[in-house]
Amino acid sequence: MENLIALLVAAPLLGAAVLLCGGRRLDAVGHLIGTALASVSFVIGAILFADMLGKDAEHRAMAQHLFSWIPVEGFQADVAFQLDQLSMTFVLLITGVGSLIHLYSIGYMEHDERRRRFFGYLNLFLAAMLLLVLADNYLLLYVGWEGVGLASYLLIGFWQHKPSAATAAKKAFLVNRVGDMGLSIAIMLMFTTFGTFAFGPVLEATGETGEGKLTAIALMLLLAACGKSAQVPLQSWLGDAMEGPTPVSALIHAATMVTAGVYLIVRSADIFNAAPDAQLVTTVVGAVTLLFGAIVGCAKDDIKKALAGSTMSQIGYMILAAGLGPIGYVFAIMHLVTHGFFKAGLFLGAGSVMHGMNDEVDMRKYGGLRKYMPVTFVTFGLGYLAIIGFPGLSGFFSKDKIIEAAFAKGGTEGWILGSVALLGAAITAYYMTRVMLMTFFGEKRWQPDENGHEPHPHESPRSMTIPMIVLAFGSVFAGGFFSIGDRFVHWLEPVTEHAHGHPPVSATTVTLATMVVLVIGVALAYVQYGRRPVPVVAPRGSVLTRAARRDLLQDDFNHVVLVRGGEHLTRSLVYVDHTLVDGVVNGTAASMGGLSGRLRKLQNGYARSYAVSMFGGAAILIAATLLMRAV
Amino acid sequence: MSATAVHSLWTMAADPIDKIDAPKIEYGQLSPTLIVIGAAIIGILVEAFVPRKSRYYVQLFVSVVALAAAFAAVVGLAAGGYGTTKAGIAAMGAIAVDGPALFLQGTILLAGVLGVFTFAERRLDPVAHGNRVDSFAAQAASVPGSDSEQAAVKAGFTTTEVFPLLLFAIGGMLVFPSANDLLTLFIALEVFSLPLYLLCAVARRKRIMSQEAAVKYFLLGAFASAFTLFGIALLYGYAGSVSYATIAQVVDGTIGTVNPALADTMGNDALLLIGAAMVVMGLLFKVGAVPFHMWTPDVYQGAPTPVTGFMAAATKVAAFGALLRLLYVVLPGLRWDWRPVMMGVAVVTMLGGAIVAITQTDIKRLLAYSSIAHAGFILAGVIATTPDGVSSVLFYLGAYSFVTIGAFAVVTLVRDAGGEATHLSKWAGLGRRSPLVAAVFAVFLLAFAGIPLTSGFAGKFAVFKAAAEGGAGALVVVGVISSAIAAFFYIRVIVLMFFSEPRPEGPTVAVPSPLTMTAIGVGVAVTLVLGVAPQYFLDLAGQAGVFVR
Amino acid sequence: MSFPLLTATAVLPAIGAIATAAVPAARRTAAKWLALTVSLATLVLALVVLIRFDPDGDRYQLTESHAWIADFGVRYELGVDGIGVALLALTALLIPFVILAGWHDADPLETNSSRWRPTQGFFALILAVEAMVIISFEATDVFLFYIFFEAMLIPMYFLIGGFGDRAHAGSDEHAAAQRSYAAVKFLLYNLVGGLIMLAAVIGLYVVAGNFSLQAIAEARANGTLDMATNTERWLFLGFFFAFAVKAPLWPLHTWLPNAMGEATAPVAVLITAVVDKVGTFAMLRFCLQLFPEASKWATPVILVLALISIIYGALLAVGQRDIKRLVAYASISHFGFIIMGIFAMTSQGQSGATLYMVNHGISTAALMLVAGFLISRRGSRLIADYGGVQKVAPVLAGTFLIGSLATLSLPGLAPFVSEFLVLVGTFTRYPAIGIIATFGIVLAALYTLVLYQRTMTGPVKPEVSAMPDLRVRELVVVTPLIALLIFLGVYPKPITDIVNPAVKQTMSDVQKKDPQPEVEAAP
Amino acid sequence: MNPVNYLYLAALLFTIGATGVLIRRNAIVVFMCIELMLNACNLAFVAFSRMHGNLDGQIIAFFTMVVAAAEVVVGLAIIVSLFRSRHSASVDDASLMKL
Repeated sequence: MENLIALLVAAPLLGAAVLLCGGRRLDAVGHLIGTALASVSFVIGAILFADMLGKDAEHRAMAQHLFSWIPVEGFQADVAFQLDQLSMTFVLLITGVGSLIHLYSIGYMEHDERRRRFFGYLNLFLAAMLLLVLADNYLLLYVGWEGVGLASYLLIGFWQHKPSAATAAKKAFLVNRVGDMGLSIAIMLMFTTFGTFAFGPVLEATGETGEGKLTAIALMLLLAACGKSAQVPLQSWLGDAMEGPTPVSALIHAATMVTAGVYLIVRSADIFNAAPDAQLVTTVVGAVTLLFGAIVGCAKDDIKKALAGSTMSQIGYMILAAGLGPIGYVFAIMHLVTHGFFKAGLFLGAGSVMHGMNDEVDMRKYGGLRKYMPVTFVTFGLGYLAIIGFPGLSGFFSKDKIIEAAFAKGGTEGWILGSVALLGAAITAYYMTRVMLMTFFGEKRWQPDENGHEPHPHESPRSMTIPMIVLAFGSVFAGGFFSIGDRFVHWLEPVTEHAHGHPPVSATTVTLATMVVLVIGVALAYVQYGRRPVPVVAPRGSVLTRAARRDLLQDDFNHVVLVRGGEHLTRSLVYVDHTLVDGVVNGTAASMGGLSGRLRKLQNGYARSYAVSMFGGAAILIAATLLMRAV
Repeated sequence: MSATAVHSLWTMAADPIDKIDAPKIEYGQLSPTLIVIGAAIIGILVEAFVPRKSRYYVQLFVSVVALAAAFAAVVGLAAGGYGTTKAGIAAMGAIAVDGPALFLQGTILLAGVLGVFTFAERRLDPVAHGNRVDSFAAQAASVPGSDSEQAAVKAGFTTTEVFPLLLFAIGGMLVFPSANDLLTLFIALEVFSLPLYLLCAVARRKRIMSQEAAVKYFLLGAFASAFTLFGIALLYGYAGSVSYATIAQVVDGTIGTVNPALADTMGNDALLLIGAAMVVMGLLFKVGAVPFHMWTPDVYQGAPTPVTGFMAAATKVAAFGALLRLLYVVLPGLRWDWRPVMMGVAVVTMLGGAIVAITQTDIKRLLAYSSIAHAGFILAGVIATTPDGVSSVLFYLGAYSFVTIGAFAVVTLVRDAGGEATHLSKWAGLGRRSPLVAAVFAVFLLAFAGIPLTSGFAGKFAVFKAAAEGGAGALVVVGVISSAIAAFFYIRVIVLMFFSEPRPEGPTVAVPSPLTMTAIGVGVAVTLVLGVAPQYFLDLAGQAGVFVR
Repeated sequence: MSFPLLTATAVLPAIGAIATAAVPAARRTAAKWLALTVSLATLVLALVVLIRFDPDGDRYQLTESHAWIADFGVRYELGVDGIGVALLALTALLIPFVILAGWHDADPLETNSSRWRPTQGFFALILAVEAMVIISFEATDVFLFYIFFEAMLIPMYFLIGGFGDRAHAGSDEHAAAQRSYAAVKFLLYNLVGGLIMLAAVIGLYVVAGNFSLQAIAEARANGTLDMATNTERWLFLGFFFAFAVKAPLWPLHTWLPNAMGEATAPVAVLITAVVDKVGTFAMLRFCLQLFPEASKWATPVILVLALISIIYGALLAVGQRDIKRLVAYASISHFGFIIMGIFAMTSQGQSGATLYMVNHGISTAALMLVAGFLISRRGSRLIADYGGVQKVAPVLAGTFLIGSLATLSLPGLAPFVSEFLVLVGTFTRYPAIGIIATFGIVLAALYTLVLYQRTMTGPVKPEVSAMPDLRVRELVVVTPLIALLIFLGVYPKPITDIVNPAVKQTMSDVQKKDPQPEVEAAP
Repeated sequence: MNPVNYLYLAALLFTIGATGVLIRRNAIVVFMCIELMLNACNLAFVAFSRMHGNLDGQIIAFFTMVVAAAEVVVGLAIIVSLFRSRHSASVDDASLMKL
């Protein structure tokens, strides 16, 4: 059984290799190969899952050691896999949602002449992501970590002819690199502290070193997580990442890759548990981001950007939960999975809408689409209900638990975090309702585009709707399925030990509160967008709105501080290099030449002056000789 | 004849003398010099009696044979163990036949042979009135451009006197490094200087410059030799003898002075120091050390290039030989006085030569300054005052002389309407026009610059190593710095030849006769051999590194 | 007396160089093929060396020793340790690609001049450089090393100055001037370095009396030869200066951008991927072995300089407008990593540095050669003149991207392994420096991706709209390099196995131990 | 009379000669000054020879004269040919080559 683990990664990797090196002759079948291999790895995942269920909880973890990667004196890095319940969860999520989105893309990318390449990149992403969650040491995880970064770079910038896409891709990679820096420093710290960076030994040895070291490691890991999971302050790339094709946004920037940060934290649970300060920082980051994302989500008219904001905010929830320690880990992962379903569904829905609307993304130019694309409407609607936490649907279970856990943190922090989480829930309800209303309700607001093409909204092809339907099922039932009898908790407990949090108020109170804020949010949105027609041109709006439209100005901040400053720095350095460092050398050469020119004048051609120099020389020689004797 | 004998003869002339003890001459040990001088005299007779047409060939033949024979003699002496196992003081103490002497004589002779070849080159200039011409005036006596010169050219005259002159010069040079008393030193100095003065003056092209060079060289040379002579006088006054051995002993104080009554002059160190300084100055003039170097660029530029090449090579060898012997045999007791001074000279010579060369625009002047810089490097070896120092200098001189002759031989090939095109700008793009010549010249330049795998590097390494071991580390640093500076202008020439576009009106490269080809070929061969496998020659120089006293 | 394998590896290209130069003017193509064949044969020999080399055997293997210049205490001594063998293989591996990539770079523009034979010269010079580089990797005699360390400047000089990049802004005269400026700058920088080293070499002789690396190193180790502290430091500085110029280390780096900018892409690869490695290699082999104490004494300063190189080089790369100069500054940054790894004095650092030399050679070769193909198509080195190439020449763009990713040392590609090892190795002893150096990886991403974005993506510029994709010859050049990058990224063990013992030796030379982890974790 | 005075005289003559070389323009005169220097040397030789009571110095003096004569021959030849080709015997006019 263990030996199958490598195949999980190998299948999509093979796909990527074949598709990317295959050349044009594969154009016809490329998408099929890609989808096939993705599903192969899903099947393998399923087999392994079945096998795992066959064993009892304590002995479910499997490992596979492939080969020794970097053997250097005192430094051992292996290519080895570890498949425990946590990894298993991710494997199923990644391969499952991944396969669905492959399927979806067949239709979505039908008219793109570079479809083969697109599937190649998707397979590459799957391989990297699986490597990330299957690695048994941090360095190998790092490989997957940057691998998904690469895939995301390639896919965001897939329509490279659009400068905006290329820029967004570059931005995503760079911001992620900052996070990666954190990860590599964390690994170096582990190496100096523990002499290894394999999960097992490190996590076992956490007890044997000072809290300071562990806090440092944890914070570096958090930095990495922020980069990958678009958490404040490294969140800026996610919005722009929507330049990529919508399936990409669904798979990478909603369901899987962006949740890698959560995985990293949960995987390093022991380290965080031993570093409470770091945990506090984590919860703060999560809380801030969940508000930040939500606020941004409220202001965006671009449907994908709005969803991106929501993604940010939902991951904020997960990070918050992960920061809460044992009482939160499981729910972080659970929300991660449910979110994987409904957010992917929402994105696919958005994609389907754009597909019908000539790739129009401005929700102000939608309206009343429920008549034109019923399937999309229904699936999207279910996803919507799930995310706002409508009772009984997935989001309800997972998010509610996180809010509880937040309160359960206890003390003022508990209250603050809890209320933030509640507030977030309210805003979520608000902006998702807004999206729903602007897109599917009201009457049509679209006009012919500049070259007179009136969009003819229509339902998407089967290959696109089926995945949406499947995901909709997930969004509806997953949460319930997990929570009934705490299935999910028991499933994960062996990996991330679980503690029952005890909120200061009873769980039911929390749930009720959640319901209340939920209603408020929905009502507000309805008042604003349901009752009166939505203006086609966005009103100027309040300061907050305008700031939110610009991602709360932090892009402008980056631009001013980092970009401008960096440009000035490099320019001045180029100048310095040319004038100073080079100038010194050229200067010496020049001065040497000048000296030569002057000395040369002595050679004036007059024999008598030569005689003078000889005479003087003789005098000096004699004088010097006598002097030598004198001293 | 010994001085005292004469003295007695002079005081008591009354009673008759029954016998004069004739001086004893070791002809065998003197044979190299004698052969060359003899050949020179024969050369003069040839000028007198052989018909003009055939003089050139006879002279060439005589010179080459004589030099070859002399070289054979040197080899024979060396094989006979002179210089290694036994060393002779010949001609009543006037001539030392020891390792350095033989090594340098050998070098000078080889340089002389190549010099003769370049002298005899007649293919470079276009044929004038149906007879081939060499680089020397048809009739040096006639005013340039005058009718008489035209006539001489038409008549196909050539200055074949250059060969005997050259032989005389070589003869003097052979004696110079082996002179074992100051008088011989002075005579040898004059014997090789005077012919060179004349040779400078007899260029076929640009004779005005040639004559100017001759005048400058002559006046300054005579000026310098006057200083030398006065220095000799003072040393004589100090020691009461001009023989190296005696002076050395007086300096060491191993023998007291002859006449205590004259203590104020006898053994008076002022005399010694001033005298020594003046003699050394004369030698430094010949090697072209700063500040006695100023004749070098002008003379090198003005003199006929073959003469320049020979002069640059052989004069340095001879002069450094004499300098070595003077400092190592006569004045070792004075080491602590002259060493610092010479260090100063070496430093200014290395730096001065290198720096001024940077802005030169004439290839011959450029090489002149480079030769000055090299004089500085060699001085570094001289200062080492160790047997290693001697042998390193010998090696350096050997290597350097071949590079120099080769380089100047190449210069003779690059010509335009006005004769040799010595201005650097005309060398632009030579590498495109005739890669081979340019490549050869590049090899020589790299050797000058001391790039590894050329003789220049081996030599430089040898002298610097000797200097460092001799405790003159500072010199090595300065030497390294000035080599860096020097590299700059050698590189400049290479850039010019290879990387700049050839001018349309650029010079042509004449195809020389086998004579010059041999000169250049030998130059290249020696440069590379001494660069890659110098061991044999180092051994040679090493064995030759001991002076007889 | 067994077959002198190491000599053969150097002699073969040398003979090849002479033969190539001798090919008559009309037979240009013959010369090319001859050169290529010779370089491949050399590669075979190098592989034989690689196979014959036993990682667990003596320190120096396949040794040869003959008397040479007794007066200078110089012997002709060859021998390879793990580090040398790795770099020997790298050199022999890269040269065929360089030759193949430069196939048409030296075709004479005007064919009228019959005696000027640039093509023959070009390939002959490349082989000459190969010979000299190889022997300097093999030399275990300081003097022997020095000679070729210096001599290789001459052919390089002609390669840079004589066969400049034809893609240049401005007139021919301007280009020629730029070119010879670059060539002269290259030569003078290195010559000055070499001459200062010469002084040190002489000093070493005065102190040690011979030049045999092993003899001196042993004598140093067992204390029979003890240098006064100051002497050792001065000698060390003399050596290090020369190597730092060659490497190049900030602030002695300014010759590299000029040289790489003006030279043709293959020659630029020759400079940065092959010749410069001699400098870093020599730091490992000579500085550390001959002057361990002085090396430790100088470490802090050198590490700071290396750190400056890393950041400074990367920042300047960001600021470049010229593709090749950008790569040059990137290389400066990478050399900073190598030097940092060497002087961190940890096994990881030094193994990483050695590995880095190899990987950097391959990755730079890949990136630079593809860049060269790009430039040769458009005839411009300015980034601004490109755009949207990805659309018209996807394969070219793809290879270029992989090259860029290797340069930013993406995990999974070879450079990552070495860079991470260097960082870890430094971090374990100097955490602050390690952390600052880590910023380098962000900057690396910045300059490579900006380069890729500006040249390859965006709307297609009219000038590039007709640009042909990679030709077969060019694919033959690039594909193996990329394959190698991926293979060594996934499975670097073959090299580390060879390198580790040698590094262990060096560590014992400088009597340094790796810092131990504070917790002995359960393996 | 103290023979040392002869040395002083010799030194004086030498200096006069040297000065002449430095300040006079006419090549012939310059050359005569050099001869003067040589003769100063002769005087010194003779004086020393007398002091030492050996004849080497005086013999050397004869050699010097011969050398001087030879120099005259060569020197005048060169100077005259220069004069004929540029109608001036001034050493300062002969300054084509410089720098």
